[in-house]
Amino acid sequence: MSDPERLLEVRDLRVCFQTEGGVVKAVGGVSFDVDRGEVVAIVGESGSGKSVTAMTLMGLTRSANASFQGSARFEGTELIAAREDQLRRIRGARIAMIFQDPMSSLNPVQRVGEQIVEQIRVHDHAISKRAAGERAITLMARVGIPQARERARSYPHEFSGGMRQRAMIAMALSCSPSLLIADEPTTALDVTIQAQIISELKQLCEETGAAVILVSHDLGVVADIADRVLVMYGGRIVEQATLDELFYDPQHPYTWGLLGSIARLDRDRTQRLPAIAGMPPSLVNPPEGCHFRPRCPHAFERCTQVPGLDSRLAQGSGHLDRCWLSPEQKRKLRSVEGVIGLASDETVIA
Amino acid sequence: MSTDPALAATGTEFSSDVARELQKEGGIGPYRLAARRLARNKVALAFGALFALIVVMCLLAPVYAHDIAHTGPNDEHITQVIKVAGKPTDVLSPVGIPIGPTWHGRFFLGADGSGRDVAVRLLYGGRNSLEIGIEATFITILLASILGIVGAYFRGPLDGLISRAFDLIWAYPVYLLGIALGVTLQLQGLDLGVFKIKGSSLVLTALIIGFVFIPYVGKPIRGQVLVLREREFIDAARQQGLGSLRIMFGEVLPNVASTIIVFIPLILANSILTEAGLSYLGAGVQDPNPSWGTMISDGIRLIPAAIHLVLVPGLMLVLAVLGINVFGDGVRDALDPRARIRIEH
Amino acid sequence: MGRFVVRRVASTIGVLIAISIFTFLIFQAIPNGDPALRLAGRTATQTQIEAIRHTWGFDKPIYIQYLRTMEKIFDGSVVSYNQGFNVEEEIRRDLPVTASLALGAGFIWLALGIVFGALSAWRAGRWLDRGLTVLSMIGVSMPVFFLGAVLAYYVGDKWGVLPPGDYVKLTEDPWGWLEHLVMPWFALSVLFIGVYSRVLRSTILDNINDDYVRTARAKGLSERQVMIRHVLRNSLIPIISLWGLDFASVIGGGAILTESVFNLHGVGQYAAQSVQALDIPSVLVITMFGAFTVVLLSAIVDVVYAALDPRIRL
Amino acid sequence: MTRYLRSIGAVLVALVLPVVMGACGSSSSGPTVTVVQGTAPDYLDPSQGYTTQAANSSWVSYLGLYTYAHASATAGGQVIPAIATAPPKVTGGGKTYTITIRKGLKYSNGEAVKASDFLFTIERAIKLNWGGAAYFTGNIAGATDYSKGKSNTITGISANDATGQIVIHLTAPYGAFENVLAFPSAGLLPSTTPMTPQDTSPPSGFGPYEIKNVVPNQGYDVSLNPSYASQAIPGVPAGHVNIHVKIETNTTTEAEDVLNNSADVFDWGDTVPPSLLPQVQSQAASRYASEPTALVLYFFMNIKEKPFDNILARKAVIMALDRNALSRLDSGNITPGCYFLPPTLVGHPSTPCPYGDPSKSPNIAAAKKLVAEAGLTGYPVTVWGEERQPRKEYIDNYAATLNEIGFKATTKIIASTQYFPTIGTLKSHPQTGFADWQQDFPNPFDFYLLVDGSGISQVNNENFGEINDPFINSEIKALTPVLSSQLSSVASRWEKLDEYVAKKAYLGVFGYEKVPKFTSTRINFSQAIFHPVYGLDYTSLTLTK
Repeated sequence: MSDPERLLEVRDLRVCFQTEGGVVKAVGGVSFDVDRGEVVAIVGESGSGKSVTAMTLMGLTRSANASFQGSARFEGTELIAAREDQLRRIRGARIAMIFQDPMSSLNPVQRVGEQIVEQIRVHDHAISKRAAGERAITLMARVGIPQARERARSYPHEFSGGMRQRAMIAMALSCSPSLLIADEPTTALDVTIQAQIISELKQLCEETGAAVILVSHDLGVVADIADRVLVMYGGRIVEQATLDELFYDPQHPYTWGLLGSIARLDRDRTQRLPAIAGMPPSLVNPPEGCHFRPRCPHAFERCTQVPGLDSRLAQGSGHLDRCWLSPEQKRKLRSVEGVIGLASDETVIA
Repeated sequence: MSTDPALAATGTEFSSDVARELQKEGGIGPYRLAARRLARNKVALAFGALFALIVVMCLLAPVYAHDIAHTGPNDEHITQVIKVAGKPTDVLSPVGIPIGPTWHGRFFLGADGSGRDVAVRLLYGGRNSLEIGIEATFITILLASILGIVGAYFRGPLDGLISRAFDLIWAYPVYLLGIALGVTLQLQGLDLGVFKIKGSSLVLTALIIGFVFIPYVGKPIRGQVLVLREREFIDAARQQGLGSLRIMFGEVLPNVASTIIVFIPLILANSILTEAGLSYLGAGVQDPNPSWGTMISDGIRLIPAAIHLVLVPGLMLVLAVLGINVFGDGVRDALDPRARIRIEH
Repeated sequence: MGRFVVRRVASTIGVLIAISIFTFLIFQAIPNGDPALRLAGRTATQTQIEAIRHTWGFDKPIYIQYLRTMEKIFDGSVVSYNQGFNVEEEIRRDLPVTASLALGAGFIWLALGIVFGALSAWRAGRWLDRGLTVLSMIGVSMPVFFLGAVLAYYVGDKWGVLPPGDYVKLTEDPWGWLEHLVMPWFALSVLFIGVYSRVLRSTILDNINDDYVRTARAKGLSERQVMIRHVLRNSLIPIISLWGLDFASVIGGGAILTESVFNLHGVGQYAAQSVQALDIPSVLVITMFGAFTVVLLSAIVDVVYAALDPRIRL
Repeated sequence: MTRYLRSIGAVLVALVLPVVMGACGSSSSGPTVTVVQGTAPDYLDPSQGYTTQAANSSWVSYLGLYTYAHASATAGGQVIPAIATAPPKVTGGGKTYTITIRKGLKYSNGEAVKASDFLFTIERAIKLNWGGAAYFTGNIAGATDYSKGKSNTITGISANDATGQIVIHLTAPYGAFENVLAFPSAGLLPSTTPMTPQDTSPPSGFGPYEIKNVVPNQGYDVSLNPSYASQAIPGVPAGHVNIHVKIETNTTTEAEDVLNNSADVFDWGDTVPPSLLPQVQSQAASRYASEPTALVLYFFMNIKEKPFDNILARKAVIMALDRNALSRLDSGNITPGCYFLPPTLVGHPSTPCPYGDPSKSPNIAAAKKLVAEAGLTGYPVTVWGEERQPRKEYIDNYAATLNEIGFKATTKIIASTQYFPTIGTLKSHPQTGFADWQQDFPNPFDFYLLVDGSGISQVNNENFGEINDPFINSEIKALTPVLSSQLSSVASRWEKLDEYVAKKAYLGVFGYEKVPKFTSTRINFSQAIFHPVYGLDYTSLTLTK
C-alpha cells in the first residue's frame, strides 16, 4: 500500500453469478499484486476465472446477478466498491483493456479512427475532434498500421485480424494508461501474427511504462513477455511464480499439465501431446477440497481439504502453490518421459 | 461466442449460456431444458392457461347452447318477446335493434342483429375461429417447412422456383391477396382433384390464410437450411450414403425444429387475426356460421345502438390471441433466448 | 452498385409480371365470371351482352385479354369495369389519402416503437419492461378494425373528441386533416408499435452482450453513451429496414382494414372495393402498384442498410 | 421494357405530386344544399347511367321527349310531354309514334335542340351499352341491326329538323313505350356529344339542372342550369337550389350528417342505420318519413326443380314466411305483402292474401303439414343469396324457416356483383333464393317481364323460377299493347293476373321496400316531393328561410 511501485493490490477477490443453474462461483478468493511496469500473466483454461478476474478489475462484470467480495486497490482507489462514475474515469484512461476477438470487439459500423477518437475524447474533453483524429492516426502509425491516415477511415471488417488487434492496442494506449489488461489478445490470430503482436505489445508497454495483466490459456504466449505468472484453476490461483520458476520448477500438477501440452520446438512433432484428462470443474458445485482433485492422477486423501496458497519450497520465496504433495514428490511425479508433464490415461494427436 | 460461462456480462444472455454449459454437462436435451425454462415463466403459463380456458369454453359450446341458453348459434328469435327484469322485451325491436345483455341464461350477452344469442354464437364462433386458425397454421407450417427445406437442400432451379413463388406471395399485402382469393374461391369452391372444398367451407378460409403466410415461415426456414447444409454433419450423412429424404427429414428437420416450433404460436395468432380481418372484409367465414371476425363485422353495422356486439367478440378475440402471443413469446424465450426469429404481421 | 441496380430492376420486372399474371388468373377462375354479364346489368339482352363482350374484348382468348389489359396499363388508359373510370387516375387521387395515413402512422409507430423498445430493453426484467411488454403484446393481438370501430365509437361518437372517420384534404383544411387522421394513425400504429418495440428490445438485448459494447464500456464511456452511441445505434439498423418495408406495404394498399373502418378513400379501400366488385383492371393495377412500392422500397431499404452497415455489400 | 419503366416512372412522378382536385364551387346563383349518397352513381353519362343514384340527378338534367310529372305518389307516375309538344300520336296498330318537338329550346351549352338529336341520343345509348338499352333495341325497328353494327343508323326513327317532327316505328305494339321515352337515357343530347363515355365531364343537356365537377367516388355538383328558367317546360319547375352530392359510403356517417344538419338530404337509395333510427325518429320526426316504393322483395322458387315443382311445397313456404321478422332485419323498412305488384302500382289486388295475412305471424304448423303431405320432409334445398346486408340476413332467416317446416336447407351466399349473373345462368339450377325487382317505370308490365315464360333465357335470365304458365303468358301478351295512358282501363285484369300468380304460389313475395325521405332542418320538408320513380325531387327542394 505504501509501496510507490505497487500499482495494483488484489485481496481475496470473490465473484459469484446468480444463474438459473445455481450460483456460479467464478472467482473464489484471489489475491495478487502488480507493480508498475510489470507484466503479470494469468493462465488457465476456460472457466478457470481468469477472464472474470481481469474484467472485474474494470468493473465489466457488474450486473444484477453478480456479487463481489474482497478488494482491489489501484493507484490508491478501491475498484471493487467504486461507484460507476469513479470507475468510468479510470476505465480507458488509467486501465485499458484489449479483448480476445478484435473483429467483434470493434463496433462494426463505426470507422476505426472514430472509435479511437471516441476513446480519446471521452477522457479529454478539451481536445478538438480534429486534434483527436490526428492523435488517433499517430497512434495507429505507432502500433504499426501502414497508411494510417487512410486506414483510419476504414471499417473494422476491412482490416485483417492482426491489423484490428493493432487498432485495439492503439485505442487502449491512446490515453497512456498505467495498466493494460490484455485478455487473450492473440488467441484469435494466426500463429505468425501472434508473436509479432506480442513483441510489439511488449515494446509499446516498455516505452510507455504501462504494466500489463496478460490473460491467456497459452503458456507459450506468456513465455515471451511475462515477468510473473499466476496459474488459475476453478476460480482459484493454484500457483504463482516468476516465469523462470514456473517453467523450470512448477509445483502444481495442473501447471505440469499445462506445460506438458505446449507444443515445443525441442520436441518431436510426431510425438503425442498429452492433454489433461477430464472436464473442467463445475463452478456451481465445485469438488470438495482441491478443485483439481478429480482430474489429478496423484490425488490422495488429504486432497479433500483445500490446500492453502503457500510457499512450500525451502527458500521461502514468492513461489506459491496449492498442492499437498511435498516438493520432493512433485519433482518426481512431474517428470513424464523425461519432460515435464502430467501423467495421463488419454492422449491426443497434436 | 466464448464458451467461458462467466464471460458474458449481463443477465439474460449470461443465464442462457450457462444453461448451455449445464446442458453439455448434465446431458439435458434442449427441449427438456426449454420446457424447464418455460415452466419457470409464470406469466407465459398464465396466458397459456387463459388460452386453454377459452379453448375449453368454446369446446363446451354445445353444452352451453343446449342446457343454459336453450338455443343454437344460428337460431333466430327475431319476433320473440322475452322477459327482462319482469318486463317483456322484444329480442329485436321493430326497427331491428337487438336486446343488450340480460345477464341471464337466455341472451346472457344479448342478441345480435338477426335475433341470435350472442353468448352462444361467441362460443361457436370461437370454435370456428380457432379451427380456422389451427388448420391454417398446420397448412402454413407443413408447406413452408417442406418447401423451405427441400428448396434450400437441393438448391438449383427447384429452389429458384420456390424462392420466386415465396417472393410473389410476399409481394402482395396479406389482406389484399386474402380477399382476392377469398372472394373468387368462395364463388366456386376449390377442386383439388382428390377432394373438393365447398365455397362456404371453413377449410377454404383456412387454406387461403395458410397459403398467404407460407413465405413468412418458408423464407426463414430456407435461410437456416442453407446454412445447415454446409455443416459437417450433413456432409458426413451424405458420405454415409444416406438418401436425400433421410438427410432432409432425419438430419436437417430436427435442426430447424425449434424455429418451426417458435413459429407455430405466431402463425396461429396471426391466422386468427387474419380470419377476423377477412371476415370483416366479407371474404372470410360465410354466414350464418359465426366466427369472432364475422361477429365483430356484423356488429359494427349496429354501432352505436349495440356496441356490445363489437365489444364481446372483439375482447374475446383479443384475449385469445393475447394468450397465444404471450405464451408463444415464452416458448420462444425458452427455445431461442436470442430471439432471432420474427414474423411480419 | 451498378450490378445491384440491374439485378433489382430485373427481379422487379419479374415479380411484377408474375404478380399481374397470378392476379389475372385468380379472377379467371370465377364461375359464370364473364364480366360482360355483370356489365350488362339485369335486363340486358343477348345482343347487348355480345356487344359488351366485343367492345371490352372478352371474346378474345385469355392471354390476348391479359396482354391488352397490360398494354392499357402501360399507356395509362386502363379503365375499371364498374364505372369506366381511369384506374391510374383513381390511384393517383387515392394516394394522398394513403400517403397521409402512412406518413403520420409511420412516424408514430417508428418513434413510439423505438421509445418503448429502448425503455423495455433498458429496464429488461423490471416492472417497466413487463408493463411495456404486456402493452405491446396487446397491440399485436388487437385487430385494427376492432380497435378502429371501438375508438370511433367512444372517441368519435360518444365523447365527440375527434371525428370518427373520413378524410379532409391537407390543402383545404390542415387542421381538419390532422383531426381526422389522428385516430386512424393511432389505430394503424398500435400493431406496429407492438412489433417494433419487441423487435428492438430483443435486438438491443442481443447487442448488449456483443463484444464491442464491452469495449465501449472499457473505454470509459458512460452507460448512456454506451447505450445510445453503440447499442441503440446498431440496433436501429434492422428497425429502419423493417420500417421501410412496412411503410411500403401501407402505401401499396396494405392498410385495407384501417382505411375501411375509418372510411378513408385510400388505395387500400379502393383495393378492397375493387376486389369485392370483381373489377379485374383495378385489382391488377393496384396489386402491381402495391408490389412495385414494396419492391422499390425494399431496394431503397437495401441501399440504406448498406449505408448504415458497411459490412453489407450491394 | 423501356416503355414500361417510363410509364411506371410517370405514374410515380404523378403520384408524388400533390393532387388538388377541382373544388366544388358553382357558377350558378342560388344556395347550395348537400345531398349525401351512400353509393356512387354507376355512371353519370346519361347514356350509361342506370342506378337510382344516377337517375336522381339525370332525370332533371336531361329531359327527353317525355318525362314524369313532378308530383308524389301515383300522380308522379304520370308521363307528361317535355321536349315534345304533346302526347304521341299512335297509329299503325300501336306501332307508329309521331311526335313533334318544341321550337327554340337550347341546351346548356347554347346549342339548339333538334329533332335529329333524338335519333343521336338513342344511338348513343345503344353504342355505350346503357343497361336498359334492351328497351330500345327490343322495341324500335332497326335498333337491333344498329346495335349489331349491321346498320349505320336506326332505320325505325326518322327525324325532320326543319319541322321538328319525329316518327318512331316499333317492331310490335308496346304500351309502355311512352315510359321508355321518359327514361333519362332518352334525355336529348346535342349531336356534337362524343360517342364515348363522358363520365367525368357529363355532356350538356336540356333541363333544370346540369351535372358538373365530377370527382369519381367522392362527389359531383348538380347545379341549376341558368339557361333553363327562361325556357321552362310546363310541369317541370326550374328548381331553387344548387345541389352538391357527396359520396359517403358509411351510412352511419351519412345519416348523422343529415341528423345534425351538416348535410341536407339523405340518399333515398340508402337505409338509415337501425342504430340511429330511434334517435332520428325522436329528434327529427318532422323531417323523416318512410316512403313506399315500387320495389318488391321475394324468394323465387324454381318450379322446374324439386321440391318446388310441387305447389304444396310452394304454398308451405308462402305460409311460413315470417314477414315481420324479415322486416325487422331491414330496420322495419318492409311493408309485408304477398302480391307481386307493389301497392303503389296500378294492378295491385285489393283482395286478401290467399295463404294467410302477411302482417300476422306465420302458420308454421300448417306449412309443416303441407310439406309432410307432399312427402318432401327432409328434402335438401340450397338457398341462394347475395353477400349484402340485409339480404344475406333474409337468406339466413329464410333458410331457418325452410328448416323449420321440414326441408333441409343450406345457404349459398354469393358476392353482390356476381349474384344475379350467377342465378341468371340457367345451368346453375338455383332451387330458390332471394330476388327483388324495382320498377324501371310505373307500369305492371315492367314487373311481369319476370314471370313471362317467353322471357326465359340461358344467361341473364330474370325469370329465376322458370315460370312458364300459359295463362300468364297469354295475359301478358294481351295487356302489352295497352298504352300507359290507358292503364286504368285494364287495372282489374292486372289485378286478376296478380291474384292468379299469388294463388299458384309461384313467388314467395314477402313485402315491399320502404325508403327514407330524410332532410336537414334547412330544407322545407313538406314541400319536398318524393317522386315514386326517381325519389326526392331536386326541383322541389327549397330552404326554410
